[in-house]
Amino acid sequence: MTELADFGVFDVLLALALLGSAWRALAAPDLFKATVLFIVFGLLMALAWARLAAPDIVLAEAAIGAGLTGALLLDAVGHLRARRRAREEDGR
Amino acid sequence: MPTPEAFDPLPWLILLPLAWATAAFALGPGRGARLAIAGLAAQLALALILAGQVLAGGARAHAVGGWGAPLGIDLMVDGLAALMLLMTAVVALPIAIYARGYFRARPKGGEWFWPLAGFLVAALDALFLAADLFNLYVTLELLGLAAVGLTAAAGDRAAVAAGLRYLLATLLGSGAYLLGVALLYGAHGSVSLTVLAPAVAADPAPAAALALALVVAGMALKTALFPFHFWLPPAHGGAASPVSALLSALVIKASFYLLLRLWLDLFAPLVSVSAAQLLGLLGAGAILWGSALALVQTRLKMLVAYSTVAQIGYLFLLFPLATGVSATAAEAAVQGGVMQALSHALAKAAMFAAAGGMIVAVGRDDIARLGGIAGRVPLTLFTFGLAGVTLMGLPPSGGFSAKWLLLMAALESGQWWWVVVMVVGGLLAAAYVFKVLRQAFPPAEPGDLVHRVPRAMEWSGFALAVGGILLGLFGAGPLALLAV
Amino acid sequence: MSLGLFYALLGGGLFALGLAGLILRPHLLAKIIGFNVMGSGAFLVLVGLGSRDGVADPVPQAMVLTGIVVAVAATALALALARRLLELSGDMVLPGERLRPGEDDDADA
Amino acid sequence: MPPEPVSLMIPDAWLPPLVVLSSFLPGIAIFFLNEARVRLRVTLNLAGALAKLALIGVMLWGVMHEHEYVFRHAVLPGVELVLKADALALLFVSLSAVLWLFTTLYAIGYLENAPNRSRFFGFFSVCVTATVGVAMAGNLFTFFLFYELLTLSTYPLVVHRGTPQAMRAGHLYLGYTLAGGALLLVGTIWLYGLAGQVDFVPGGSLAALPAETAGQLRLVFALLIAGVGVKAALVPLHGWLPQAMVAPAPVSALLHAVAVVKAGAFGIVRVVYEVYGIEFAQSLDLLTPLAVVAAITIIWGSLRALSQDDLKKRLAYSTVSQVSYIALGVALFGPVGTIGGVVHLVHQGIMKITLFFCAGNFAETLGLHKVSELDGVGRRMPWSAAAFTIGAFGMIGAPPTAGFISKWYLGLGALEAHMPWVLAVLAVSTLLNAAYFLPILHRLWFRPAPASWPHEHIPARAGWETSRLLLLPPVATAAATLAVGVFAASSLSPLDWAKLIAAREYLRWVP
Amino acid sequence: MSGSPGAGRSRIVTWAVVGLCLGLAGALAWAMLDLPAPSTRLPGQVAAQLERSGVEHPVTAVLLNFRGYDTLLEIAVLLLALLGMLAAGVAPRASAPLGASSMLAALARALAPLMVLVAGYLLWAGAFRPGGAFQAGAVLAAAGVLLRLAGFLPAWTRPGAALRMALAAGFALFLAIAALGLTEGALLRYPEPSAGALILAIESGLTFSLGLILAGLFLAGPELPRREDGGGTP
Repeated sequence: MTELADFGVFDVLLALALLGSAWRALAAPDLFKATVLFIVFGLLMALAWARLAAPDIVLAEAAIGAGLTGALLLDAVGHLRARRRAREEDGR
Repeated sequence: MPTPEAFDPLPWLILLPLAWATAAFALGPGRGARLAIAGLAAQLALALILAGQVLAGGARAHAVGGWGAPLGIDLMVDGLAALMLLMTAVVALPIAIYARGYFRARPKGGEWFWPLAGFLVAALDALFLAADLFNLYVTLELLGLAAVGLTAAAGDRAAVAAGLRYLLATLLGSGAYLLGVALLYGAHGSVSLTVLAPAVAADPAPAAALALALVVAGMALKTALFPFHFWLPPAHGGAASPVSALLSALVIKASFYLLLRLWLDLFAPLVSVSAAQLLGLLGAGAILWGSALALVQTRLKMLVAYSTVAQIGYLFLLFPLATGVSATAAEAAVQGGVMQALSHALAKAAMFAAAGGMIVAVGRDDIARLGGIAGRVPLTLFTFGLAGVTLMGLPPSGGFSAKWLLLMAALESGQWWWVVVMVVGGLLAAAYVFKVLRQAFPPAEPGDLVHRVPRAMEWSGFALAVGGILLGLFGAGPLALLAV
Repeated sequence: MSLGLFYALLGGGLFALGLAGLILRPHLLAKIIGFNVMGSGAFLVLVGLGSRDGVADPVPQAMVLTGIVVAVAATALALALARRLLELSGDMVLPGERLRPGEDDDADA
Repeated sequence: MPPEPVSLMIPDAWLPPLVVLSSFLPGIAIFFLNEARVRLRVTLNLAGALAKLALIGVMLWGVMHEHEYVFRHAVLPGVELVLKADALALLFVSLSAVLWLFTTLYAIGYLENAPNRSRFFGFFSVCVTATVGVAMAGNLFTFFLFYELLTLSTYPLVVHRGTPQAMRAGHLYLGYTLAGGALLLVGTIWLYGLAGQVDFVPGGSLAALPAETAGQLRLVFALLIAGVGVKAALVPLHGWLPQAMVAPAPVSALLHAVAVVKAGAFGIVRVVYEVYGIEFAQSLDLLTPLAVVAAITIIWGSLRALSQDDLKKRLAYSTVSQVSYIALGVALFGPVGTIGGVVHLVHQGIMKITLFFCAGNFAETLGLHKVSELDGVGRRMPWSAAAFTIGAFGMIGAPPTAGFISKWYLGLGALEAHMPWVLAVLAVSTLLNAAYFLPILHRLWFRPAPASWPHEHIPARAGWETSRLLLLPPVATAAATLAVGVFAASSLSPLDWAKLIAAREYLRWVP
Repeated sequence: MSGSPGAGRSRIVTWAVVGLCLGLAGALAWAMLDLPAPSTRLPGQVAAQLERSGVEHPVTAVLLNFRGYDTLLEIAVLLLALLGMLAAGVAPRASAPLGASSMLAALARALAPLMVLVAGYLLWAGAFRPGGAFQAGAVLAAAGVLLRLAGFLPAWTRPGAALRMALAAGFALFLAIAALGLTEGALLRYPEPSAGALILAIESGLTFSLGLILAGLFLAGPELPRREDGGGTP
């Protein structure tokens, strides 16, 4: 049975970073920025899982939580931008 | 307990729809109708066998993987679960027959109907059989995604928006539920209902109370209880008619079932009269507000969808009528609430089926244009009327039995205010049902074409409506099963 | 306070934060991000509380793995629908909601 | 050993449901019938009506020979569907079955070549099914069930023509009756909560309840009477009835004579006699208020009838007035009043159906709808006019018609109950009846006929003033109006049956 | 949120939601700080039964044996998400979205086999250390996306029969093994000596199908709005 590491300053900093990146990802009006911040949030989550002695979740979070979800979100932002560009060109 | 040799239909109720859904997916777009109908017929037989076994041998569990709770996951069937499984099979089979005719008449949105419907039915069965909070979460998500897929399948702007709204609502609901489960796991170290129930009773920690609040909120959102009903009318009113029927008849019952089960069982030591009254108050709001909005709709299917909002309200009157009252009143209230769930399933499926038939007949979804229906598709109109009888709570119908039991519980426990709500709700239901029926009697306007409606559509809806009536005449059987 | 409990508390905060974002932000992408943050919060509570006595518990870890996959499935479906909505209506907003000024704009545009 | 009835093959318990099904099954079959299948539809209709009469005949015979016809089916825990053919039920069942036969014949003639006949006759049959169910209901639950079925099945008949006026009338009808049904439901469930399931039994069964429930029982009584009072058209719950006269004439006959208002009045009889019990109702001081309401209705209906020029509307207000004689008889505490009220259930039906048939004949044959247009019709349509005259005299209460018998017993009953003011009500009502019927008779017989009938639909042919199916039913019911009056003393008369009922209700009563 | 309220939403609603969320956070903290000692602890039970599970890594044991039923339904959820996307009527992508970029093709040729190898390792490793079907599937999915972008794989939007079979195969295999368990007396009950082999079979099937499904989630979305002058295909 895996024992958890001790509680330390690193955890507090990580928590603050998680809350901060989540806040920024949710508050940013620019959706590209929001998406990038969300990916950062995902990677920080992976660190948190590591602290919680959950290496399987670390892999899953990095590959799926941050990776795949992030890619999907970026793709959607790409759509939004392409759409706007198309609209601007039509308007011209 | 059946002998080991006896056939156990329990796991098959989940495996079978999963199997035909997967096969229908592999078969490809628009294929799989016959497979689905055969599968659902078998499922009805399985549900009947299981109900018979439960009636004879009592509740029982099935340890998946052979491990048993709390390490493994248990499936559990008791009278209530068996009833819900029966309800699912009884409603889904005619709707499948209906859908086959419907998607032949208008193929739009039917490409992936069969695999999606299969997963939906599997999710329902899995949910009704689950005895593990986290497993329930997975089934909830399975159900939610299947329902959203079906909603959005019409593919137009309104359908996609409705699907998205539905998806966000359902995800929010299951998110709240999951947090509640996390708290319970944290507090008591298990997600098995059988293990948790005594633990919660022994030490009702604040975490459990908060979990109760989260689960109630999440399920209220998923059941579209007023004022969380915003997502339901566009989703149920905008989808293809067979989809509307499945969603309104069955899907919202799943989250209600979950809430009822946890309220009566796991959270019984925690629930308070004031929480129950609050749920009842929201139910009353649903009845009045939903009915009022149904009355002002100009589109037929939106009217039926708002009727669902209203009918959900009756389900939630169960909670104040069953909490903190005498045992007889509580029993009547639970019986009434379950009866309402069953009869609404039959009646609302029939009503959406009939509405779909009428729309096919006149070619548009507009109440004002229903003139001439009475002469041209009388069976479909009759179906609508019979379903309306159940929704109005008029005898002899399942809706009437439900209302009778709920009124009985209200008078027995001296809560006359719910009596007023139910009576007014019944009259409002009559108002919106007859709003449709009276449009159908005047002759068609010149130039209005009335198309033929496939017979499979007319008769399958009619069978459901008759089911709603028969439930009223033979309600003693289901209630005997419920008592197990 | 144990490490598990600390992260569980953090999870609670993240859940509330994501919930607020999901409800308040009108843009669908922001709502989807909110849902994911909310889910991560719930997962942290599950694993954190499960290991609050200092022993890692594989059961909630497995549950969270399941949860992550479910969440990505839901996210993918939501995004596909949102993109479809964009295609049909020109916006990634549900009918009845309005973007705030500046939203869905490139900050540098 | 009592002799075996004819129904050797059928268990006694199955006869009541069979009577119900005898019109329900043909009704459903007709509903799905193609419009053009006239012959099959008529066959189904008549087969149902005759089968019902035959079954009722068996039961009448059986009840005289002390057979019990009770059917029970548990619908919910503690709630049973009970169909029971007792003396009171058979009185009403026989009335509605016989009149249904006449009305069906009349309707076949009336609706010849009209559209949507399958729908009409389908609901028509369901409507009679509901009436029979109301009559044979063995407890309040069953009564309520068929009472609401009656509401639902009559609505399509009221709006049958689909005109805006008909839709409005239907709306009003539904509003009143569904609201009434809701009151009845609450009252019923309340009573079930207090006393459990109480079957209808002679003498009632609530007297055994503890004294402190008296207040609740009074409230329940008010709910129940208000619930059935809507259909019985008690003032001020009568508003729907005059509006509903836009329906086709056979439907009016159904509403006024066979089914709807009768179901309401019958409900009052059941609630007072067989739920509460007449003595218990008296001990709760419930009878006098009921009598007052009935008296007001009698006078108010007659007054309103006076000023109506539309013939069917005048008849409708007349119904408001006449049906309350039944309620009045019930409210008179004593067996003689009971006899008057119960027998009027039958008498009013026969007389009023005659009047509506005739009004329908005037409208269908000559296109006449208003009282002021009826000048000289007696010469063009002597048979219909004669039938109308008999019916009108019956309503006024002139001997030897059925109406005389009713009023005679009601008057005696008032004296017996020491309520002399009721006599005054009866007298005033009779004067008003005369005031609104005699002018019609005057026009029919003593005013000159116009030179031509501009709206004549059905020409006189081969000595028949109108089509045969329209003429025979009113003539037959007019003859019955005279017969039940003239032969009131016979052992087969409704009066004799009413005496039997009164004797059972007052079994334990010592004056 | 950034203090400015939404344009279409009143300030009161915004602050009510913020208040609600703060209240929720507070209530959660309060509840978590006042937890009873759990009456059940599962880590011990997992460890005790690990031997019988057929794998050595506890999380994999939970995922595919003790709570394998959850995982079965979870795969259905994934398949369902893809189905939902297909049902919502996504427009088919052009056959080679990025055109015949030889660079990309070369990259894909070089990387894809490597990624398959990594996936295979993750799958195999899952039996006794972190890793397993999901992580392996994710890597495969990335390979799939790459191959698709390079034009080596057919479109997902209207998957052909072969692709549909491949997408469903992993789940179908899992389902079949679950049903096979009924001969042992319970759903998903593995005969003990072959538990490890069966789990490996399930995981292999899953890795393959999951890779396709996850790639599908990415690739089945609607087409970018295309323009005539863009570098894309017509």
